[in-house]
Amino acid sequence: MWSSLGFIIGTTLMYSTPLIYTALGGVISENSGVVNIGLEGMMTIGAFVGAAVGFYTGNPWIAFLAAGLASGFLALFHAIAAVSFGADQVVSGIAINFLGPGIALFVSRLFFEGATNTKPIPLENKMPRPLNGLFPQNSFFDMILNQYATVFMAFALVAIVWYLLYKTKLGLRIRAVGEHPRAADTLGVSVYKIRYLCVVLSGVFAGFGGASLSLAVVSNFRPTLISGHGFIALAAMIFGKWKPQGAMWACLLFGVSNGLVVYLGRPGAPFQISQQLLSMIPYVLTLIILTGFVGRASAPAASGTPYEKDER
Amino acid sequence: MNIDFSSKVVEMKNITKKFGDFVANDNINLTVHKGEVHALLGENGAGKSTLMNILYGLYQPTAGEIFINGNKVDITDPNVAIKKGIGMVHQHFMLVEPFTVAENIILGMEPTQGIGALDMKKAVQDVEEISKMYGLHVNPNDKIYDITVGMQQRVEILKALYRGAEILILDEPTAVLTPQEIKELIQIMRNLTQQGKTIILITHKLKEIKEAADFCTIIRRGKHIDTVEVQNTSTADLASMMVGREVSFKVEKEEKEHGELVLSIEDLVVKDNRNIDAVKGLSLDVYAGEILGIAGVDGNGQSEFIEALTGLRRVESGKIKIHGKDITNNTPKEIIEERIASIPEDRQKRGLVLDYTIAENMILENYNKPPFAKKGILNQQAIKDFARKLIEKFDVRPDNQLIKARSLSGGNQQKVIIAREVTNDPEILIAAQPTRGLDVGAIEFVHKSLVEQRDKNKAVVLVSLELDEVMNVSDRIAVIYEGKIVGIVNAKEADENTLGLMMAGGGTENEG
Amino acid sequence: MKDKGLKEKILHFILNGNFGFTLVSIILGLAVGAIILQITGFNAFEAYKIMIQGVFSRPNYIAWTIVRSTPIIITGLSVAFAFKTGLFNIGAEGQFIIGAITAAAVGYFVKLPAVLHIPLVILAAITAAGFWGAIAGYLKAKFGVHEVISTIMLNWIALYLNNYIVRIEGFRRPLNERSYAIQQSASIVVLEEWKRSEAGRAWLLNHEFWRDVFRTPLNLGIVFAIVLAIIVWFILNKTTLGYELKAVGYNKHAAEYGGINVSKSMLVSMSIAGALAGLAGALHVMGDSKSIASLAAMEGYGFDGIAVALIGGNTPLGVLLGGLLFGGLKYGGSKIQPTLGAPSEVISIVIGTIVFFIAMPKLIKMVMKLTTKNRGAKNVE
Amino acid sequence: GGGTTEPETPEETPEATQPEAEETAAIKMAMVTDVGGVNDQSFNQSAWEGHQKARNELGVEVNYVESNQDADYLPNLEQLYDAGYDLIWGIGFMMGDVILEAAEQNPDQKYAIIDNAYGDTPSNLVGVLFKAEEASFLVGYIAGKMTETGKVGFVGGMDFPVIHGFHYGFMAGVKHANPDVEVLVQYAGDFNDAAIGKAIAIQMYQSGADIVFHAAGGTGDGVIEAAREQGKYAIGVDRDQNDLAPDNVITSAMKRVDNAIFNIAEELKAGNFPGGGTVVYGLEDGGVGIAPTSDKHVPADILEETRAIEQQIIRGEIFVPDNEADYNANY
Ligand SMILES: Nc1ncnc2c1ncn2[C@@H]1O[C@H](COP(=O)(O)OP(=O)(O)OP(=O)(O)O)[C@@H](O)[C@H]1O
Ligand SMILES: Nc1ncnc2c1ncn2[C@@H]1O[C@H](COP(=O)(O)OP(=O)(O)OP(=O)(O)O)[C@@H](O)[C@H]1O
Ligand SMILES: [Mg+2]
Ligand SMILES: [Mg+2]
Repeated sequence: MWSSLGFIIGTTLMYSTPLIYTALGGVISENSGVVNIGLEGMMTIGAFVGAAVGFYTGNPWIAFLAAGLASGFLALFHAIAAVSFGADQVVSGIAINFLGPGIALFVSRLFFEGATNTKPIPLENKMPRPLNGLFPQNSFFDMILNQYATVFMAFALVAIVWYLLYKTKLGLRIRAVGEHPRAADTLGVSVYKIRYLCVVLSGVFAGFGGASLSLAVVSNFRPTLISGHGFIALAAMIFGKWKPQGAMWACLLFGVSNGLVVYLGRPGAPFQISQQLLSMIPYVLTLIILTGFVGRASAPAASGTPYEKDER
Repeated sequence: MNIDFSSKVVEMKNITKKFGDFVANDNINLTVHKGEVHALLGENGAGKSTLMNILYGLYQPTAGEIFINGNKVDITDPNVAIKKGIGMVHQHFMLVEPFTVAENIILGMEPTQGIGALDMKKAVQDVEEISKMYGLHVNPNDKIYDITVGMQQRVEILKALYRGAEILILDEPTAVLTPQEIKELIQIMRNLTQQGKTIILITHKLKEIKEAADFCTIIRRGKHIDTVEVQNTSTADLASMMVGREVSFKVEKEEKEHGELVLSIEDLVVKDNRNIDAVKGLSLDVYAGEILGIAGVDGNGQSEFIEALTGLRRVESGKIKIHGKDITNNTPKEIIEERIASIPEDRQKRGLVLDYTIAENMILENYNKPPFAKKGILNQQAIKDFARKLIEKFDVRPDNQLIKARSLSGGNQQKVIIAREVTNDPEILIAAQPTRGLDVGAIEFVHKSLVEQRDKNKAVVLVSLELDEVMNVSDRIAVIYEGKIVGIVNAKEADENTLGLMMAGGGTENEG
Repeated sequence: MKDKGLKEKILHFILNGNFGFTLVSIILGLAVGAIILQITGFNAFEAYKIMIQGVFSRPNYIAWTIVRSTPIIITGLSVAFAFKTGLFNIGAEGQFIIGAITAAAVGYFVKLPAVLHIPLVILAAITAAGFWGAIAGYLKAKFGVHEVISTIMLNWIALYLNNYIVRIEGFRRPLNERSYAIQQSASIVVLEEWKRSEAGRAWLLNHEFWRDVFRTPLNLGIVFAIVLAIIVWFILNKTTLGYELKAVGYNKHAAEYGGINVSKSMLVSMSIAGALAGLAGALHVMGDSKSIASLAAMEGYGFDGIAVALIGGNTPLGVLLGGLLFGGLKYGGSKIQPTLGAPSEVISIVIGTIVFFIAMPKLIKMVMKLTTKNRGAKNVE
Repeated sequence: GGGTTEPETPEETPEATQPEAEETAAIKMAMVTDVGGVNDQSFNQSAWEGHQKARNELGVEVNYVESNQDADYLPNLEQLYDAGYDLIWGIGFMMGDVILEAAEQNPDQKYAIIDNAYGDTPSNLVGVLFKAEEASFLVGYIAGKMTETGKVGFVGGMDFPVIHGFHYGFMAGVKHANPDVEVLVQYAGDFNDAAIGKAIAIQMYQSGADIVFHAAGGTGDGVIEAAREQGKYAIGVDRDQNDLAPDNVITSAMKRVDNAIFNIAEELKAGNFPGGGTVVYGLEDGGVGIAPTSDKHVPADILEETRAIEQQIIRGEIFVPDNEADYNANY
């Protein structure tokens, strides 16, 4: 009983972590009024750079940061398009989704002898597990708490983003820019600066999300490592009503249903369900919960609309 | 008066502003002295907002110079304007709806502690302090979407004062206010000038200029016409300077007996967006051949009432009957079929599909009926012809049925809606705030259209926050207060004071 | 003088129309691809030559390009249709899968003459996929569920459903991860039986051009795609249905006020979008793959359709051309690897760049103004 | 990716030398990958290594085209046909249909396919099968002998017949080693979800398994990761996966696609293309086997026994099942 619970919680945490980072990226970008469909592409770059830098430097922290920077750099292009050139944000995001994987694989071939898979990082060079060895292996607490640093940091980041958005001057401005950019502008708040900052940050977070897969869940990158995670994170962000804590809960829901898939499909489970049907659980569950969702979610009012001063 | 003629706080010299080839401001001069209320008067699109946006740094002038307190300044963006002591309350409010009053006021100049943490406690204190100082009472913790438009305007003014504004620009501040609120606003302006502030007031309403302003600069088609001392100028003179011709203020209409009962509403209960009863047992009868005006302060259930009437909002209980036929909770389509037409209060949200052409908007309710469509296929020619006819008849400008409604001015957008609704030959016409934001010329047109319908023996319901309008146009006046009709009077017998009292909840319950 | 006026007119059209922006975006995208290839040590000129030859130099290459473009043209139409009506259909991927499953099943289990079988397969596929799309429409109309989330979820459900159905005994080919092939009567491959027959082979042996063409599974899909583009254009611009759907897309409040049933419109719109994407899947099965396989990952027909819709400016004609461009890039692009050893991922980068520039007409306008100004200055000198 | 050097390949052919000498009439051979791509660290990569070996040792001109979608297979095959190769390879059973079609259309072109067999094979086509179950049996035997907890695990990618060979071969091997050992089996339903692979493996380790074998592609990365984290053992698949976790991957059930391709290239060169039938590679001809790095972790005595068993299988003394029915009937 306890071990089942521990397993499900542990798996939930593992599964949710990359999604949480990425969804937070979505939260911060959309709160400033820029839709970010490009999370998937940004995550892919992050996952690749994390694994590649991790392999070459042997330092997970440098790798993690590099992943964030690389993704942030890709996001910069989204920002240039969406903020400076009044681009259709959905279109530019879709472009990022082609560019991200394209660039990642292309560069991978240059650095890994033509391969699109990176070489694995030794265990000791992966993200550390701060609580490793504190509890007996596979005891309840070990299953829950013996997680990679990325997991703890993800939850810390939820708190940080929440604090940033709702308790700081910058957060107030971000939300104002997302709701009513012209109002912010008339009060001397620079809409462009804030949006640039938020979009680039969203890339950084999505990069962390990707790297938390390639540096912690596994220890290498392959082209299929990010297969839809960015879109799931996007959905989680909407599901979480554009709020950091809401997005976190949505990601956890997704993680727990994946944990259930594994748990229900375990050998010796009391009933045997087809693996294909089991795999649908997370998606079906999300849909069902969404329908029972009281109060419709509403995006920041200016989300998706480019802001243009009357003259430029 | 508190005017200090020796100090020119604002001098705009030879300001020209072009948008592409279009000259919105053409060599305009404006001088404002300390402590005065200076009105800017002009038709829709005359260039008033543009001039003030230049002063506030939102636009850069194509040519011309600006002096503040005698010093030449280059106002590159609002930050500079704010530093120079200029504050602006925009025509369309610049408030972040989900934010609180205090958050809106401090935005951009937030009190903080430590590294960038908001000090909301101090913010609330500051807001309370200045609100007391200027007699502008607000509750700092209310969310913007929960407070009335009048309250929102106070927040806008407080925003400027919080930034230490000495010169306050108010762009059409009264367009959305109730008579009471307008009075309060004028009082506030007096207080402010007494404290040495200077106010530039943009408005179309001559009465207000007479009441509140010391000087008035008139702009027509981007050109400076004249600057006059208000005391020595009559309303009629102001009006003719503004439009360049004589205008009549009286609504011309003949005495007329109303016909049979058309619309009857019994004990209507309707909830608002927050699921609270907004209309609470409203009963009302409307007859053919009359204009029934509904007067009331904003937020007393008018919007919900109209939406329920037009099928856009669910009726919780009560009945709506047309010619005795129950149409409660019918779909909008069914209600349109019953020949109820309406001019919605928010023309851009409800009235028009802004990205459709004028022609496409003209058939919004009839797109699937002949001659516009047959068996599901649109007849473009018929649509075009129809639109062209209406454009001509209602003088929509520009007269091109293929341009998007988005690119029309507000007045012309309103004309498109009126043309469409009136042409449907309705039994009942519901007009909600039909003249909001329009200039006198356009208002004249709208009023004439309403009276025309009445004369064709239609029932017209006019909902307006402007008491003057209701009193001028209606045959009977019903006063709405807290979701109920609290009194009905004949327009001829109505006087502003009693109506104002009823609108504030002090009315008698007797039927007129 | 007259001549100049015409020239200016054409220039005006190119400079101000969407067409011009798209063209410039494509050129810029290809330029970025060239730069990347050149920097990483490949001959960009050679690479593009191979790509162009790989698409145009032989009749069967052209036929292949058409075959490969067909599904994404139609998913592109699906996405564009939804866009026009204010909905973002990320779900074309899943709807494609549902259409393919249905076509494979009805194509295999039902035995009818072709004249009945083909319409039946199509009808079944668009019904099923239309229903799949309608789920998202229903959830949005009834519960306010954002269609972006619901369609993402439905994509995955469709994928696993596909894998479930492929494995059903009697449908799955023994020892394989594919379903049985559809009956010949459900195939839309042009002259399929004839070209395999003795007579056909003999004839083709002497007609090199046609032999080349018929080596490909050239099928009627492209005809469907063109007809569908016309239908979509017609619905959107000429019918009351299109009027309703677009009105809801532009401004649902006004549409509601005008008596249009907004919920129904969303449902209808998503159903049509779903049916279109499903038809793409069905035609793909009937004309190319003939069966469905277990899917290890999303195949990308729906996602590519989004890019195609965007390249095509969400107009039916644009989508048609955009789909051919996209199909050509992918098909031609796959040839640079074997010949040059250049990574074919460069194609993703080119496509991404094109879409990226398409998102920014403002930038393109600036670039074009700059270049035309320079040219003008030169002319003066 | 695994290097192209293969020093300990069992069947170094003596006459494979001096590629320069044959330059005049170089044979050309190319392959179409399945959607995994040429560097999938699995059988596509192994296939390409076979090509490279043929180039280095036989002077064969080689090339490849990658597929991104199911629908790419046929045009890719055509592309190689147009370029004029002597032999075109399709890597993976998903290409079964299209390669047959191509072979029928182009009777003069030689084709070969990995992992697929036909009832009636055209004379210009050869199917190449691997007795993955034999290698799986061996690693199963090793697992059965080495487990200390009496529990081992198997993680499958998707529930496919091809994977069943690994699955039941492994189970049979385990039982052969020790009938009391329990085998936990779970399929991931996915070849790309490393997280789910990891979760499944963790669950197996938590419920007492100490060795887990996977046949799950990218999902298997997660299995090996779980072994690393938990300090348990994993068994790799297709190629020697010890490089992914040197301390934890004790052995791998290798499918020597490279050897098979090299062999067929040799025969082609010699003019003995085995068209019109199916060639099955098993332990006997080095087509499958256990990883050369097995001696790092597997005790010498167990490895010795494994070799003996290998011989028994080759001699047909041990029956190795590749599906559920055969397994149930024999174990
Ligand atoms: N951003 C803009 N770009 C181009 N033209 C504009 C823009 N804004 C307004 N216009 C043009 O200016 C005209 C007047 O617009 P505006 O919104 O100022 O109307 P208005 O004068 O306020 O009218 P009303 O009082 O009736 O609302 C319109 O015909 C419109 O074509
Ligand atoms: N951003 C803009 N781009 C192009 N034209 C503009 C723009 N803003 C205003 N105009 C033009 O300038 C004219 C003056 O507009 P402005 O908003 O100053 O009028 P206004 O006097 O404030 O009218 P109203 O009384 O309706 O508010 C408009 O008629 C419009 O044609
Ligand atoms: Mg206006
Ligand atoms: Mg104005």
